[in-house]
Amino acid sequence: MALTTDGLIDAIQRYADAIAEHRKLLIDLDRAIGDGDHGENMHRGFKAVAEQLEEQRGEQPADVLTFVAKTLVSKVGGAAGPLYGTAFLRAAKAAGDADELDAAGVLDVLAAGLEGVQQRGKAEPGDKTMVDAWEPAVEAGRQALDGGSDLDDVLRAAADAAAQGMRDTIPLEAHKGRASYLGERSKDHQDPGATSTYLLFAALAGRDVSAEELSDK
Amino acid sequence: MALTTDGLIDAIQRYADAIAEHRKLLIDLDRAIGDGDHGENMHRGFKAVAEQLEEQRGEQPADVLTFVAKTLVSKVGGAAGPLYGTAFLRAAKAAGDADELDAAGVLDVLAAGLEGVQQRGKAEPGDKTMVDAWEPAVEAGRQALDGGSDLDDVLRAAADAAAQGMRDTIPLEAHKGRASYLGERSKDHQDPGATSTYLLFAALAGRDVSAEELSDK
Amino acid sequence: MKKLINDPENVVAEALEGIELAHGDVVRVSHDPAFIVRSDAPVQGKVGVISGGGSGHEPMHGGFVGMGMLDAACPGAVFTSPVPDQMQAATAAVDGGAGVLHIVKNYTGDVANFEMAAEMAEMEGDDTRVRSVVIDDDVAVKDSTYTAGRRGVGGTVLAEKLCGAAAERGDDLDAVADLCERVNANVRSMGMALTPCTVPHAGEPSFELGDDEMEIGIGIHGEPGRETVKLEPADRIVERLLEPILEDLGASEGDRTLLFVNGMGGTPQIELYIAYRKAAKMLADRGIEVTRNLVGDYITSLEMAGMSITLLKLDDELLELWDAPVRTPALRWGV
Amino acid sequence: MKKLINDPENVVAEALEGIELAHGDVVRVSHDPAFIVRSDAPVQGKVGVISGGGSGHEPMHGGFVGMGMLDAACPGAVFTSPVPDQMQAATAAVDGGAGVLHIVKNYTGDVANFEMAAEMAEMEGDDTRVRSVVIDDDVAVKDSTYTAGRRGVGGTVLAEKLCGAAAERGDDLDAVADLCERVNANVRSMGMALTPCTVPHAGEPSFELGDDEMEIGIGIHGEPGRETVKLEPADRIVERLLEPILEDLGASEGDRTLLFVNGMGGTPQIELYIAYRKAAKMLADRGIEVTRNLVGDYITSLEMAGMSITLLKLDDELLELWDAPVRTPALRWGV
Ligand SMILES: Nc1ncnc2c1ncn2[C@@H]1O[C@H](COP(=O)(O)OP(=O)(O)O)[C@@H](O)[C@H]1O
Ligand SMILES: Nc1ncnc2c1ncn2[C@@H]1O[C@H](COP(=O)(O)OP(=O)(O)O)[C@@H](O)[C@H]1O
Ligand SMILES: [Mg+2]
Ligand SMILES: [Mg+2]
Ligand SMILES: [Mg+2]
Ligand SMILES: [Mg+2]
Repeated sequence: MALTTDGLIDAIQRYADAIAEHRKLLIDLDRAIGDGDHGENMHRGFKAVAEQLEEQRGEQPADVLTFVAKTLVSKVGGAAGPLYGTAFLRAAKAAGDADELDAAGVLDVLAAGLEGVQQRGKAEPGDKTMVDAWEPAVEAGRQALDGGSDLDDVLRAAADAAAQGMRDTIPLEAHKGRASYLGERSKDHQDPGATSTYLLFAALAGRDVSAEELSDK
Repeated sequence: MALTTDGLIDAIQRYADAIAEHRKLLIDLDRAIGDGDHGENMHRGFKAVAEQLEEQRGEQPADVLTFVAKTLVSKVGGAAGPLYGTAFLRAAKAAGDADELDAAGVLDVLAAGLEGVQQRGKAEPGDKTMVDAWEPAVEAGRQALDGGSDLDDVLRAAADAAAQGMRDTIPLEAHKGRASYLGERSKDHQDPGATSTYLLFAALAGRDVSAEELSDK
Repeated sequence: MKKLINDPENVVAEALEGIELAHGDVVRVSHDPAFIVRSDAPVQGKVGVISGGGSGHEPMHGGFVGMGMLDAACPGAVFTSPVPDQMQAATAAVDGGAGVLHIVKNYTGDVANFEMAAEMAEMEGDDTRVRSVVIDDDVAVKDSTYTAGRRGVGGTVLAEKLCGAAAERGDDLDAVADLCERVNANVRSMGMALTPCTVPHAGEPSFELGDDEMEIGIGIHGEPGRETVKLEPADRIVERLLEPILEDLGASEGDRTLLFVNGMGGTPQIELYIAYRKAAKMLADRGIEVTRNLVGDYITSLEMAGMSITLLKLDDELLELWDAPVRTPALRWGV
Repeated sequence: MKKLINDPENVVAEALEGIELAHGDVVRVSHDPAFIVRSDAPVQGKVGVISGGGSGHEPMHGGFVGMGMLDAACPGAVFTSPVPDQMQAATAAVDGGAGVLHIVKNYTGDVANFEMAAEMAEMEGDDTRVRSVVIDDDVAVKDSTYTAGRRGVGGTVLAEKLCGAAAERGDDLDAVADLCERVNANVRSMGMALTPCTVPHAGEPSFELGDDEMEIGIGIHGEPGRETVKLEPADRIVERLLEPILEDLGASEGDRTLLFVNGMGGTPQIELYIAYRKAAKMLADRGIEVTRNLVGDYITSLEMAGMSITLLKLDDELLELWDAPVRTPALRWGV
């Protein structure tokens, strides 16, 4: 099994739906330790993506990823826009001119995305950012791949690790992003960006996520 | 029995105390149909009066009334300042150079005060202003006097009528003052100025008034 | 009650100290009796223009003292008109020999205190010529001789600017006072509130309002309005305010106007511009030209959220006076 | 949520329409990508100065576009930094051949988006010279390379005025950018809130606060502060803000300063002057001269009640640049 353009488009559509569904929850997480716009930002971006997503069928995966990147960069703003935008740009580069991506190819794409986020945002694991979901996801995917798993299992492993990484942000004190201004007070809250990153990996794994699973309450 | 300078000073002190005690209640009445300052305005004025009131002992009643008038005019502001200020000014004029006032003299002084309020404010009975307490008080005092009552009874009759006049403002629609801006919505509230006027007549009659008696609740 | 104050008793006095410290280049402050006066007063041979009213409406009036606008302003306690002593002293301080105009907002207290100031001055044999003009531009209140009449609201700001400019160019007292009456005849306002405000010494909000309600037809003293209605989109609210203004003012196609969208104190500027946009469009639709405008917090009710709209019909002279240089803490151009 | 808006989605777009209608004499508005640009841009031979950031801080930045200050401003969604397309387009619109300075407030999003704009311009072979200066003046946040660093707050307003004046007098790009860094090195700020604010698309207050509590060390995005403490008198609150500023800035006897007391949007002006009074006294006690000042709402958080204090050390050049003529919707003098 491999990830085709159609499969990629379906996953992105699933992600856009998840963002729309959980917009308010992401806003509330961001109200607690940020400025209350993460859900709105992501929703603005992925609504714009969804509007032209179908037109991308027939293109290569890299083209789809580039389209998503450019749309995010020009619609989202805030921290999330450049971070996810750069992630998708790097992912597109990693996808090269392949018509479809096997498990190793998908993992390269995801790792490139993480690299993009880190290069743009300079955050390390433990800083209480989206990196805390993204990094363990790529790591778990890599281990699954190395252990001989197929694409579905690799993506499942990545999504599980992203979920865990998201939850693990709760006790952390933020060192990057807006939450860092709160110092100690940023503890005991789940990072909104880590939450939207888990939703991304969940969408790639074909998984629908409930509000209960996302909430830090 | 007659009203001496000392008796007048005691009554004014009693009034100043009553205003201090019911400051918040007058504010709340004014918040409902005005701008919430009547209690503060009156308190500012009568606090200043009380501070120099004792110095007036030995003067004539007219001097005491003039002192009160000038203090109110220069401390109170708002509608109440010129209205009560003019009332006391006229009252002083009516007191002439008498050393003490008998029942008829007191009634002339009170009637002159009412005249001052009306000349300054152009309000008629029924307009939902302090005139609605002041006018029946003078009227009832006049009837008591005509019926042969002594000063105490004249002042008691006046205070009773002022209380009734105050309560009778509740159903009225205001036609003067700030409450008139509310039109119909000014109904079902007791006029703050009528309330402070009742307190004045109560103080003259040597009467302490409870919050329950003043409240329109 | 949440306020950046020390003691409710000292709010006005301490704010005056702050104004004195911040704007010593433009104004001087007298503390007892309290008034703010332009630093070069009295200006010899110029008509003095003064105003006054309760505090809590800042920048009005103190923020409008300076070259080309007011010569002095008398601040009362919060929402309480000042006392005659202040007006008398301010009048004396700005009297440059050409007389003094009192611009008075139409409230029982303001009118009565200015009236008493004039009477007292007369009794004391003061021979300064004073004319008083009462501003009553609020169409939310029915005008009638049997009531207190219309309130003076946003139009006051415009009258102060225009009369200040006329005095500055050398008009005599009657000319400046007549101009003030002309401005008052050509200006109408109406306001609304999303929230009440809290007078420091009262300590509680001036009225109660549901989460989905607003007050239409408010004044500037935190009093409730003519009616409480359900919250509506900004565009509809603007219609509710501007339509009665247009009707009462009799503005029609081809008229030139000054459109003034005023914040009540707690309204984000972004919202005022949304309202301005709708008001400007309504006027454009009717062929009425918005020749000048003013958008911002100029006559406020403490921290109240809400706005008022004021429309002034302009002619060549008013336009010239509006554009004339002004230098006050709150309004400044041409210098 | 009570706001004078039509639809949370259209808040910024409709406000831009309003600004365009109200200030067409000073600025033009591009709607897609959204930016406000001075009406005579590009000014040939002059360094262009642009800034941008989330909306909800009005008048910053759009209200500062005009002669002597910004050439253009890019408004993002409420509290969300604008996108690179806006910055690229604004940069192109103000490029008069002498290069363009980007004044960026230090937030992850603002910095990253301006960075991407520069990268994209480079990739597209655009040869406009651009320099970026990041403002980070908020002493409530500890400065460290391991964190996001200090926020850019009130100092930004002053930097925009001073750099705009330098560009206007003909300084080249490096001179204007170096000046911007110098301003940033000499300015410090700190803020506090009495109430939260409500972002239109969030619909709920940005944080919860007891009736007797306040937030100390807030930024300008409605985020909670460093700590929640019990409400105190204004004078004590001013001490809480100004003392860390003085310590961090190392201001001492004989220094000349600009004292800027800023309202967060819902603070009555009367309260700002009470605070200004205390701040000015504290500086006088330390022998620090307040040579210039600014009091009012210039960098806000929607309708939040609260204030920030900003102190800038002045020298002769900064003083001259501060006094230079400016003509924008929100700041105007000398013209
Ligand atoms: N330097 C960074 N590196 C990685 N992620 C970051 C960084 N800064 C912020 N983020 C992420 O961005 C999220 C906030 O995004 P968003 O609310 O859309 O932007 P803003 O903070 O500008 O309002 C945070 O929850 C965090 O996960
Ligand atoms: N024209 C008037 N004639 C008589 N009394 C009046 C008039 N206008 C107002 N008042 C009285 O003044 C009272 C309000 O006084 P106050 O609150 O001190 O002044 P303000 O209305 O200026 O805030 C009203 O309750 C009313 O009784
Ligand atoms: Mg955010
Ligand atoms: Mg009152
Ligand atoms: Mg009053
Ligand atoms: Mg944001």
